Amino acid sequence: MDILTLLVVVPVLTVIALLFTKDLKQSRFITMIGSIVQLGMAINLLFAYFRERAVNASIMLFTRDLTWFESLNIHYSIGVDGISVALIILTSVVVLAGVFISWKIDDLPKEFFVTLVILSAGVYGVFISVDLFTLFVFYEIAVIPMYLLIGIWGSGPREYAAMKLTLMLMGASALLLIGILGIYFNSNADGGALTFNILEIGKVNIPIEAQKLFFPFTFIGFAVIGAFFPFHTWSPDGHASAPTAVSMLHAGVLMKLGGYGVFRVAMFLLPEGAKHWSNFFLVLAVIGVVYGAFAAIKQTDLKYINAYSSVSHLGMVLVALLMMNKTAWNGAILQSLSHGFMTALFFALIGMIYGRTHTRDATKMGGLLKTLPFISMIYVIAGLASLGLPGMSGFVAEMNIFAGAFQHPDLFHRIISILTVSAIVVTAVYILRVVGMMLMGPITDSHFEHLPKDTWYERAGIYLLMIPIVGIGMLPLWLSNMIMSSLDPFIQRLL
Amino acid sequence: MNFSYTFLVPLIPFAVFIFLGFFYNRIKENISGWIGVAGLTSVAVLSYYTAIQYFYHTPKLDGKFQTFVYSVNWMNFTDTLKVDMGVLIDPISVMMLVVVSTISLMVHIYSMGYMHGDRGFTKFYAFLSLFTFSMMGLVLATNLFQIYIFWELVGVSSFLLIGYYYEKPSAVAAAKKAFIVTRFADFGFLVGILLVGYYLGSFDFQYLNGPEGIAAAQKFGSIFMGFSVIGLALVLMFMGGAGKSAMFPLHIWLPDAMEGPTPVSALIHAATMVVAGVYLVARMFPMFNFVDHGSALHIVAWVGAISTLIAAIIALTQFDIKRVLAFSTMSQIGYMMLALGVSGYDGHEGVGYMASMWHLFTHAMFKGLLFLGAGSVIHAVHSNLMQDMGGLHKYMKITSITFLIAALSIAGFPGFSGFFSKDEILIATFHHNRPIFYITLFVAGLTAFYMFRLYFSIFWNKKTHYHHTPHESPLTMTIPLVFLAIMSIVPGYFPFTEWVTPDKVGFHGHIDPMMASIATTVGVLGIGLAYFFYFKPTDYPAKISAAFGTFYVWTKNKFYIDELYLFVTRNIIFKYISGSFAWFDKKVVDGTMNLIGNSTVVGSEAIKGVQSGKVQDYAFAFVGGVIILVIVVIYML
Amino acid sequence: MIANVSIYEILTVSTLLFFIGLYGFLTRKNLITLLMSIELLLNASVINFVVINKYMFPDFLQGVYFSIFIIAVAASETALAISIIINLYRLKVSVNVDKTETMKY
Amino acid sequence: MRHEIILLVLILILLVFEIFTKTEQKKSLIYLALGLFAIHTITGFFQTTDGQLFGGSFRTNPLIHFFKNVLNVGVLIILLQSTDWLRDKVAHLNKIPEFFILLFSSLIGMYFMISSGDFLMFYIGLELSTLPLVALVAYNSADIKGTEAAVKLIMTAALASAISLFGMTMLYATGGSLFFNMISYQLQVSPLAIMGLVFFFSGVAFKISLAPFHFWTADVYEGAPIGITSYLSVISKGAAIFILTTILFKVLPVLSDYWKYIVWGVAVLTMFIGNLFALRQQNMKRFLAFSSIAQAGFILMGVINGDAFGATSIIYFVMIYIFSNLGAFGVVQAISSATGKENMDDYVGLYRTNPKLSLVMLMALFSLAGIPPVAGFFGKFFLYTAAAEKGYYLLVFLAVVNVTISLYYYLLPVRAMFLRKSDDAIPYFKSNWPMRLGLLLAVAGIFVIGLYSPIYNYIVELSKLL
Repeated sequence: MDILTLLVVVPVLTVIALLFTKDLKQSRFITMIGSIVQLGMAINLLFAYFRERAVNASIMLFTRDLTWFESLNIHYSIGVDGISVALIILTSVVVLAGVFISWKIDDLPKEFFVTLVILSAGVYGVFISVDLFTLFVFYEIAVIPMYLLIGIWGSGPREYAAMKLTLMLMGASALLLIGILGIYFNSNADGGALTFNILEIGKVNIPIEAQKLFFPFTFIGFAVIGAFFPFHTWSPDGHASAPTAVSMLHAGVLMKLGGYGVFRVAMFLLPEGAKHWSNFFLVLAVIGVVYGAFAAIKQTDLKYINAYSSVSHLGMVLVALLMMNKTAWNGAILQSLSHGFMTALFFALIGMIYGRTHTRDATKMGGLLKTLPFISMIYVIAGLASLGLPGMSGFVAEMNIFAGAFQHPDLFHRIISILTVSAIVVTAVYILRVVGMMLMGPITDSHFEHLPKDTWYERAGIYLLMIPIVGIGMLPLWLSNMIMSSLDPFIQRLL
Repeated sequence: MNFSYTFLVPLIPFAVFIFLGFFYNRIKENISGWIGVAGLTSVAVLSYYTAIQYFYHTPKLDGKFQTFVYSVNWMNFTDTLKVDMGVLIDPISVMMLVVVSTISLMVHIYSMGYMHGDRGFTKFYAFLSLFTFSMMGLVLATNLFQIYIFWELVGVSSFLLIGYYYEKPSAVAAAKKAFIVTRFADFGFLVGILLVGYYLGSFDFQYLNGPEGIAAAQKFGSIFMGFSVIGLALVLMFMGGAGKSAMFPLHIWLPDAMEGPTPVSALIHAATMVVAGVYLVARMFPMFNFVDHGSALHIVAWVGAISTLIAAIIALTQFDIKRVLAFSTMSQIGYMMLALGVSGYDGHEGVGYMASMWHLFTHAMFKGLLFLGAGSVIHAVHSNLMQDMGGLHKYMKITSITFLIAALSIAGFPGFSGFFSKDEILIATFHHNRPIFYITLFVAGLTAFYMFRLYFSIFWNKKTHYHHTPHESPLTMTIPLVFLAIMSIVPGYFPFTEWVTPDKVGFHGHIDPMMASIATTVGVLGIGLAYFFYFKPTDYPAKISAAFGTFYVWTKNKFYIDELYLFVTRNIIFKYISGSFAWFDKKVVDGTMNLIGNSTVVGSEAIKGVQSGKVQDYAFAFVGGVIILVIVVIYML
Repeated sequence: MIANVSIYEILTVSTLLFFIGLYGFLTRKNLITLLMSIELLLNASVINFVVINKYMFPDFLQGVYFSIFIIAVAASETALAISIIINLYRLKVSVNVDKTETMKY
Repeated sequence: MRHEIILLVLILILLVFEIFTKTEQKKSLIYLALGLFAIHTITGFFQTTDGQLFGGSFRTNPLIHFFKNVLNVGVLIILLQSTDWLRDKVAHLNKIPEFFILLFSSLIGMYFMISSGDFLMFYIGLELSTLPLVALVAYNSADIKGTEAAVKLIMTAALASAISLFGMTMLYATGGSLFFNMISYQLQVSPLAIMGLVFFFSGVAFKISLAPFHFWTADVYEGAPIGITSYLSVISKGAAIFILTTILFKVLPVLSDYWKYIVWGVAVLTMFIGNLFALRQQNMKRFLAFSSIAQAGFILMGVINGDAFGATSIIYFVMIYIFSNLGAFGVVQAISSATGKENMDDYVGLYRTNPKLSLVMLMALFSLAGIPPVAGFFGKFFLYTAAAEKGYYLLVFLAVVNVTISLYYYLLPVRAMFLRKSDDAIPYFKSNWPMRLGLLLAVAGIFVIGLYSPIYNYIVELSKLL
């Protein structure tokens, strides 16, 4: 069994093991073991990648190819480059942290963890797929469990939120399907067989008209899950209703599929289409950036604030991708990573705070720094990371994005870039607003005086997420080198 | 000569920060205090050693001070555009090393007394170390991007320290204000940096300020009001500087920042961080000077002049002693700015630059002293307001005397350090820009007046009786006062003209007797007036203020600039912009999505009647379908 | 082959039959009548088959066979339908088509 | 021919036993019939000779053979799932053997229909498969709903067959023969031929229940016993689709320009009608009825492809559809025969009392909605591919829009079973082994057919023989 397939197999084994568990204790233990193994394998994969990359210059490493549906030339074909490796590590970390955070899930624990693990399996699958069909299958596997996760274990208007989220994402993936079919049936433009293999199609010059026609489908199909501006409304409601671990996983990992897919599929396979449409989508994306930030100012529910800030941050990812140069792309990937860790941390903290104060309304809280020093301090740090404080991952990512954006001298791109940069100010506003309201100031409510202290598993989850944030922020070079080295094929095809 | 050990200068405080940060709830207070002081002492020693080595024992390269750069690659934007982390040793950075380490050390010692018994003591020292680390990194930065990085870090540490008393809403508000205003300024700064990075392809000071960098920068044609792209970029950078240095109109955060503990005000908001803007302009001075024939410098000069004037005027009317000091800081920084603004590059032309740096040095010392003194006073009487003070001289001699020394120094009384630096500034302005010269002179008088208004009404004036008699502060607080008192005299006799000049060559400075006499008379005038008004309780102040009427009211309310900002943010940005965005999101965007969803449901309700349950309707539909299909297929195709 | 009767007349008749049947099926209320109209429809087809066979492709008897089968099937169909209608009558004491409208929407 | 003969023998055996068993022992006949039919199903998989009979009006080949086996498996599952109902609910009617006899004879009709080589055999098969079903729909003669359903079925079915007969006459007139292979190269494009096509098509469309020929579906499904409903929804539909594909592809390729338009329009109409009506159904049988209409609309995307690939995807999807639908109907059957409840509201909180059943339902619904990893996804995907191959992207787009709509209502039962809690949820019950075996088979099919690609490759090979 090769190193990549294991990434999908281990979750499946975990699920099987979970089926035999009796109660919360056993199931969470099993899941924890599974996720730790997963994390170990991810890190091992990282080092293996460096070793392999040293001797092997091909685009994808550890490739494996099994014929699946022969007549349609559908393969189970996998492989990773620097980008996917980075995102795989993100996933494994967030999943493990999520397990820690949902240590005390009371209702149907077994089912909860099963669904969670299935979701993670889907995500891993997407990141290792080289075949469009496989990718699409895994993508849907990753999306659909959200319905149950939010619907069963959620809070507030969970049924509405779950249904909305599922329908919007599945509707998007339906569009995506058309895009994929369009790509598939044009993949023999240079003669040769029809194929779903991304690398194969990457060599083909699909007719311009077809590219122009199918790029929007593919782009939107993926971008919706990346909270792309007009189609982002599933995310605030979804996050607000989802249980903590699910919000973490969803905002931290699942939403990254959007940027990843846009880059790996839409832009890489349809370069001409991308060029033709880039300005249009660039405008929408930058609207998302500014709009999300401004909308976040007005929110009072912590999860809503975070959801909108996600809209803004992931809008930056799309902007960067559409900026069409190496620096910006590097920034986009870094931003995906850093936002993943950061927002996961945020949701984890929100969950902890909610679990203690039983409210998520920032206006109702105050002076938590006094009663929950550790959690509040981490919250401040997370906030600073999210507003791009140097030394945190967010800064590195945003700076790459901005530097890339500024490589376009023309006025249109200048304006877009400056608007994007302006988001850092607004971000500061809404982050500090919350910090000031909720953590600082006098204690508003007498029963905030004595809140339960942070427990070991909470701290474990927090540290797990803090380490990469600070690590990337302090020493970005190795990571950005790893990503940059994987960007060459994209550069050859798109620039 | 090898200065690579200066890496330690930022790293030691960082180590201290990490240590204290991790064990903040496990260490006893005086332990952490001593750790901080020890760390800072070593830093100070290193800095002094570096300064002596650099200025005395380093051979000059064809008459110029050499520049030493030690750096490691930190991040690459492109294959050419790299970001390094490192240390750059040249006259101004060495000078700043001395300033920062001195003040920081003093504040560390002072705080052991001042913050004694505070429950966040360790946290306080952790933040102080964090700040020192960031400031040192800023000072030693080898490139624009490193400066920006530490620029942000000092901003954050200042946020943390202003909001140190986080249970006081006013403190929280002040912290937020400080951070957001500077953040807004940094937005300009960042854009400027990115523009420079894109057009000149490097962030590195050595390249940018070197001949080929200048040459590259001068190639760009004017695109906007006589500014080239680079010129605009410089202006934007100056915007960042203005934000940090509380220049008009971005100064509003500084007075509120006084909500922080007094040592913090002394360290950050008087001596070090607020002069970062000046330092930035000085750092990029060749660029500022040569690009677009220094058009950017004019802006610098005028912004400085306006700020110094406004600040001085406002300072006249404030009663909170820390606010008075804050405005005086703003006004003094305005001095430095305008001095830079009027400066030229080589030889004696660079006197403005030299003066500005010199004033930065001296000002750091005496303003630090003033704040620490004020702190000591507040410590004694537990109030910030002049009205609650008076006659303190007989209770706290040391504080009083040191305070007097500082006041004389800032008033430019001959013999004190402030006199020399201010004198140079006057010379510079006199030679290059008359209007500004007059402003400067006027402000010199105002400074002397409000300073002694402050001094007299704290230490002399009426005999307030205190319900518990104030007493002199403990040794940990007085020692720094004394040391700084010395430091606010001695630097006047440093050969700054030899050391710190734009072209690094150095010239022989001399006191211009005419200028000196003018300045002195103005200063003495101010002092005398203040003595006349405030040495004993009189009703002149009331009369004067009454005479000025509305102007006085406006001044007292800082010309309502805060209110203006508040109106813009609260009522325009928050209420209308973001409010409408939120509404739009809920109603329009989300509404559309829901509409699509509901429309299907409604549609299914609407057509349910078709399934009527009547066999014959079904049959009719059947036959109709057949016939329609036939017609369509045969005739329409 | 019937002398001086062309295929068209007969086809017209069958077509008429067909549409009469349709009309009856769509308008009548009594289930039995509906059945009768079905018979008309079937008979139209029967005539068609026979005629087409005779006039156009006389060398095979496919159409004729077919018509015989149709008649047979029609008979069984009717039988079944009648039985069910009787059942309905047993339950509802009516053989009107509008007694079968409980399930709708 | 073996299938038909064995099944006939089976029927005879049952008749004989029916005569010679006492009333109280009739129940044992259930297991006898089950056993016999299981044997029949197994023997069906053995190698057999291909060829023609009656001068080509009856033909068989591996594909047809395979498809008959698929139908057999489906029927077997249905029988397994109906045993509880037969034994407990309707034993008093004292006509258990009739159930099997009628069902089997209808199945024989299907056999004849799908292996018909000319319109005569096709027509006989059609009627033979329909008429017993009418009787079965009215199986419970005391049930007014059943009778009403039967009336509706017989009336509309008779009309449909009459109309398509009329179409056949036209095709006969233009094609000059009733044999498919003769017609396929004698037929010329002419208005009469097109009319014939449309008339004939409507008849088959009625069995597949394509809009606007679908109206009987919902009412009949609701009224009929669940076993029969599932039979109608999978077996007869599947057979009809198969024969429609054969005739359109092999017999009337000349008219393909025309029937492609028809299929396009009908497909879109069917999808929308089915989905929009399914949205607001409460009765699970009715709900599944409309969902099956929508599914039929999807299948037409394979028909419009018009090539072997289209046939492949159709057959593959029909297989999957049979298993998925039987999974869903099985659960409905189980619950209804245990508690008599058939409404969605009764399913609230089912997962917490009967987790296994709910999971089966979940799998079945996901498969119907086309969500991986269950088979439905693959089936749908290949249907899209089939349509897209010929460039019908607009059709695919409308289809995916409909998939999104359908996802909504497929999630409604899931919501009821999993998301909601209820104090008066259906209490835990345990069906006996045939039911559980039936559900197990269905779920196994749902999983295996999708992920285990050799099955698909096998169908690819077969469908060349269409």
